[in-house]
Amino acid sequence: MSSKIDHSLPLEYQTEQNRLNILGFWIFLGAEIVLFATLFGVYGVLYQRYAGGPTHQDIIMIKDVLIQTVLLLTSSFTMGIAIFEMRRQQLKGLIFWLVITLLLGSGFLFMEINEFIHYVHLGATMQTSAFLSSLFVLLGTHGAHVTFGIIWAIMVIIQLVRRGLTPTTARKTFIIGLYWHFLDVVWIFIFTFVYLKGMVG
Amino acid sequence: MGIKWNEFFITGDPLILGSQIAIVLTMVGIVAGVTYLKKWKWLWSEWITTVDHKRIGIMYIISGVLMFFRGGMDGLLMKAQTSRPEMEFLDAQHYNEIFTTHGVIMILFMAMPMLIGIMNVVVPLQIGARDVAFPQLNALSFWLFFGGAMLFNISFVIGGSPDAGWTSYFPLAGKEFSPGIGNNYYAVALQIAGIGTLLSGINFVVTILKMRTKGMTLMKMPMFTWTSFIASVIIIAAFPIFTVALALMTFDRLYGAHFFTLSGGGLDMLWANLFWLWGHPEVYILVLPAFGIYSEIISTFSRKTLFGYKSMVLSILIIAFLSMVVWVHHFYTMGSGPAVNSIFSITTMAIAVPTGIKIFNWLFTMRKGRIKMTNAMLWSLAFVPCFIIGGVTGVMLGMGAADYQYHNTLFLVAHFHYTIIPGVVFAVFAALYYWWPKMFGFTLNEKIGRWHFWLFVIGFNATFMPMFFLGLDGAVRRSYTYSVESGFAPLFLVSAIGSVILALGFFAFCYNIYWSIRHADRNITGDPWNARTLEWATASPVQPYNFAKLPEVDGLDPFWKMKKNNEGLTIKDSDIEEIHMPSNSGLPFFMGVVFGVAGFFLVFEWHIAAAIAAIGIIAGLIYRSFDYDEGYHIPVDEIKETESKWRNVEGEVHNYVK
Amino acid sequence: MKKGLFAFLTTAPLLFLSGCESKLVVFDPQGPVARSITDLINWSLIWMLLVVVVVFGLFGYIVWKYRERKDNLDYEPPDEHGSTILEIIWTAIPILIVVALTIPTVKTLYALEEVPQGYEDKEPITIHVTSADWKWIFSYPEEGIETVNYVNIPADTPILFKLTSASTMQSFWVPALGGQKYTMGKMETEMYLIADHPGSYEGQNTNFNGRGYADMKFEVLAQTRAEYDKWVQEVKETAPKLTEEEYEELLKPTHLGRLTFSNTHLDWVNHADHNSKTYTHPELYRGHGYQGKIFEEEDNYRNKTNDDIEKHDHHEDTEHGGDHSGH
Amino acid sequence: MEKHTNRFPISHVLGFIFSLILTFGAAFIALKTNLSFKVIMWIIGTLAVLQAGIQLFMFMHLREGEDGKTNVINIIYGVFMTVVIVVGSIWVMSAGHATH
Ligand code: HEA
Ligand code: HEA
Ligand code: CUA
Ligand SMILES: [Cu+2]
Repeated sequence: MSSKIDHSLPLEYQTEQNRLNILGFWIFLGAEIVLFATLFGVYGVLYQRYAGGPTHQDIIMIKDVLIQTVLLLTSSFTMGIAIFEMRRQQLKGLIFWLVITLLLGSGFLFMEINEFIHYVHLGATMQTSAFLSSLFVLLGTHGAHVTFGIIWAIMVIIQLVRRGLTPTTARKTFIIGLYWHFLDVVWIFIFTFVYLKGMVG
Repeated sequence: MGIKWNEFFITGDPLILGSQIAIVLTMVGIVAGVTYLKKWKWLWSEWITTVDHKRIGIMYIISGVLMFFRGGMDGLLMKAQTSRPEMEFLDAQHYNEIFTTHGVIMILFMAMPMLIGIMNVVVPLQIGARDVAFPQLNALSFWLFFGGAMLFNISFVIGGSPDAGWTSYFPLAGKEFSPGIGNNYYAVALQIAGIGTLLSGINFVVTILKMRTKGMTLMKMPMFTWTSFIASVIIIAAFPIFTVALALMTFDRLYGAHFFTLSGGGLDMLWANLFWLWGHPEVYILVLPAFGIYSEIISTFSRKTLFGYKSMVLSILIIAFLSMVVWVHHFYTMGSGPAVNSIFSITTMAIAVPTGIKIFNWLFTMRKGRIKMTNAMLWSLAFVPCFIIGGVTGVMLGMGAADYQYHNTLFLVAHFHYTIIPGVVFAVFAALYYWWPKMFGFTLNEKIGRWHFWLFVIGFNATFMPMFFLGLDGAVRRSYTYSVESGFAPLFLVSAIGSVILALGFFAFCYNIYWSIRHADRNITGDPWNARTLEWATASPVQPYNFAKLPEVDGLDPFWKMKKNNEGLTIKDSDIEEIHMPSNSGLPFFMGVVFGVAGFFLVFEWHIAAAIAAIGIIAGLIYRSFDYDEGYHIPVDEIKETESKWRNVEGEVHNYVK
Repeated sequence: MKKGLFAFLTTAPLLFLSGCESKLVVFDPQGPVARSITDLINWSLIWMLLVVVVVFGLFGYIVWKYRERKDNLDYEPPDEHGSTILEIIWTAIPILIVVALTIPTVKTLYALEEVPQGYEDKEPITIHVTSADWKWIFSYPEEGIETVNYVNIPADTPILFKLTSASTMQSFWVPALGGQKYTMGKMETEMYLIADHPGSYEGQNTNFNGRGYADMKFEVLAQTRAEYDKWVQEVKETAPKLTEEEYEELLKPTHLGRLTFSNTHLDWVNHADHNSKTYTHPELYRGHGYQGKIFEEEDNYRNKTNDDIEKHDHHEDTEHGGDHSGH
Repeated sequence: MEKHTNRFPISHVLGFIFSLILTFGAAFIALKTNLSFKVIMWIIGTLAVLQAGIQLFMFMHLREGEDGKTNVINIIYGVFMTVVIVVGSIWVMSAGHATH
């Protein structure tokens, strides 16, 4: 609980509490990995149980998915740039790239919601079959994480504007950065094992 | 929403009416008592908003004891019902509700909080830290657990209890076969408590990794810290699975999804799979900290350092690894084929090896020692033979083909009471006798403790030993009755009598607490047992900042060495510096309440109300994000005063063990 | 006092095992399947008793010898950290014991999936077992008869039980004849049982499934071949026919006595079939307390005609590709 | 650890380019080739793992800071759990049941 500051480190690592929080967040991501692994496991068990309802090929819009993927990938990249700017002590650059990230993230979210609406119009709902239950919950959990990330990032931006770059705000920014990249990692696997596999199989 | 009040409150049953009245009276009594004593403010500022790990630990333990009453009462009711063949004390529905809540409450709301409570009190002290890594998060964990526990407990009187077993297998637990909301309580309340547990796990991993005092490398950590660490790691690896499983259960039950249902392509086996992917590691989450407790106590009262420290550490690592890959042994009979069953038989039996290493190391810690029979030590001694019976019957269950005959019989019930009660309940008792002075500044009475010990141990064996034989004779679990012709009656009666003795033992424990609060000697040092680890190097009860000056360590049993070499026991005024402390916060309590309320609405399937309540959760998170409270500092003078108070006591001080 | 307790703990199991005049059912197998499991259990008991005796002995000795007494209060225990040799010993021996247990376990596991040894050339009889709340339905497809809550089998003949469920997950167990296996809706598990001699054996559900669970029992009556054939013949001639409506009534959550029919429900539904209709009655399970919403299931038997079922078959191959084939 | 003064975020840009290549590569292999299902899944599965690695090392700086080692162990453990849960569940749920 000491508030000693070590100036040789990047801002977000300077205080003891910051280092604790960052490690804690990594551990939390470990738990998130297990959480998503379980959802993937459930999907892996149920993905052929269509119960007479629509199949992958009936509902997936692969073009839209590709666009979604590019949006999220790019947002992960711009988030990286934002943290890079933070390390250079560039508050303006940091905020600029954060906002870009959020825009891209919102674009992703918008398309995902559209995708869901499209599914429901095709008669593919969470209640239709085990396959669709597992699909909606896997995608939905990821989408909920993105939504949460967006709200959270807005909070961080407000604090950056109000307080500037301090060890505390830097830590918060750094952690949301980790979170955002993590969501991209999860998406890569959704893209591969849900969409691409669904189109092939 | 059109509430039907006659459905809302369970009515028409004297048993439930009785407990409803009891609950209302208790609540009125508590409120009246606190008001009369003008303790509201004290309660709020000293306990409800506290972020002090020791107080949070104590609150966990108190909740655990309360839940032990509830769970134990359930156990006694079941034993009463099966004491004679064709009893009509409880009907099937009641029996089902009672073993379900018994299992859930004992494991998740009794054993878990007891152990997490003890971890909270002890671990930061053992590693020479001022608190855990995230004190506010720690409070949040507690209040989430508490909110979940309360939500689960009201099910008995409001809305209906879950009744599908603590395992709540589908399709039985689905809406097709359990249309009442009882099982919603299971899904939602456990979810809330589970999130709290997960956060605790993260907190302890970071605490133990980063906040050890100078010189305490990983391989110099006390064994209880090690086992708490590994248990936390397992929590992080296993609880997210439970989170998902419960969420999917909620989707099935509340929104008509098809994960585990009979219709729509759902797969009931998947629930069993997910449940045990979490459920098996869960039993090792329980038993590992208990192993740590025994290690500390056996070493202290044998006056020897722990035998084979390195192999102890290695064996818990192996147990942790294996605990993740044995879950299928709970459903060998599901027909996954001989290949699957063979692999999981092997991994299951393999756990006997590291556990055996631990047992032998304990035995050899005692060898050549001077074994002091305190109550804490007696519990640790009784653990060894009782747990071995549980363990070897576990290995018998682990043999897939043989399990076809044991599965779902009372043999299995006997096995797990023989592992859980010696493995967890004995450990909790041992820990309470051992660390009680650390928490409260006085020891529990040893004489009354003897009554507690003998009654409980004898009662325990008498209750559960007959069940092995009942099981081998074909008596199944979860059956509320049996016929006269079955021939089960004599053994069931022995078992029922045993449970009464068990209850008397527990009663002796409660009396001991009462007696000791009133009469025990308050003039004790920080080190009543002549112990070995750092928590004894500071005052009893521990001052808020734990250590005026953080100790330095260069080996195992650091406090023992300090005493031997007579160094580091006193403190110079010049060493004392200001200490930074985190501020109290009401937010964790608020979050617990909001989660509880939102959960309640969700249980009753009032989705809009639940969504509105959930806004409170978001609000709490946002508030936290903008909270820049930096804590406060305890000034040097205050520390000096506190320190001299316990270091230079006037008059004689008493040690239990010299 | 403590010594007495430990003596009790160690000897009680032996006493119970040997002293009882009526043998515990698991130790009194009435067929080759149950016998192979009992052999395995006995084998494991030997080793477990060895472990128990050795460790209890060691424990008693150490605790007794090194307890604190009035006369050893000045004894300071040595500073001892461990012993590599000892630790290797108590790692190695349990490993060996575990290996000794593993080998017969695996062998038995594989053996239990096949027709028991020595009976390979005897034509097995297939009986479909359908568990429902709270009753057991036995269908003899070859004979075209069906019984409820009892099953007659010829002794000394392998019986292939094909297990499925019309409702919850249940477990089929005849302890005198063999181990148990789950019955699950829309899938099928299998089990061979053989009775050595004619006789009556109790069977029951062991997997909890609600209010009626405790009474979900059935009788297995093993008969001589001649008796059995006669019984089949009699049933065929005298028993009534089961209609679909009666059958639906039968599947509701009730306790029934014994019933006998001269046809089988397999004629219109096999619950083991992945695409079979669902037969659930949520409204009949309402108990006390606040009632939640229940969902209309599209594939419930009340909603669907047979054409709908046919539609399912389009997906037959996609649904059951890979290792999940043959549903 | 990165220096504070880096002018150009070279590792980020490279990482981004790589991940775009990997994504479109996987999409191309899955959608435009006629390889067998198994081969495709192996290839795109590998590409996904590679890409996750890129995110972890080039964007998230997994090994940075005093707890780099802990982070690596943490992630390896997460991967182990993933394998146990996903492969384990699928195996256990589909093996045996020979006749269901
Ligand atoms: C704290 C809790 C706890 C602990 C520690 C254990 C420990 C073990 N358990 Fe137990 N178990 C439960 C709690 C626990 N269990 C519960 C709650 C259930 C039932 C849940 C339900 O269905 O409701 C259960 C069910 C259960 C089953 C499922 C049975 C069934 O449903 O049919 C199995 C099967 O393999 C099993 C096996 C084991 C094994 C092999 C161990 C091993 O870890 C034991 C290892 C210890 C020893 C073996 C003794 C010491 C060792 C030596 C002295 C060395 C020499 C020994 C040998 C070589 C054998 N347990
Ligand atoms: C930590 C876990 C734990 C603990 C400690 C216990 C403790 C006890 N359990 Fe257990 N039990 C489980 C976990 C546990 N149980 C689980 C998981 C199940 C499976 C549930 C399921 O099937 O879903 C189970 C199932 C279970 C059954 C099987 C039901 C069945 O299948 O038919 C039975 C039956 O006897 C039973 C009995 C008991 C008893 C008598 C105790 C005793 O040890 C309790 C002792 C405590 C007390 C006695 C305290 C009470 C004291 C008072 C109320 C004070 C008043 C008393 C006086 C003044 C004298 N339990
Ligand atoms: Cu089991 Cu399909
Ligand atoms: Cu287990």
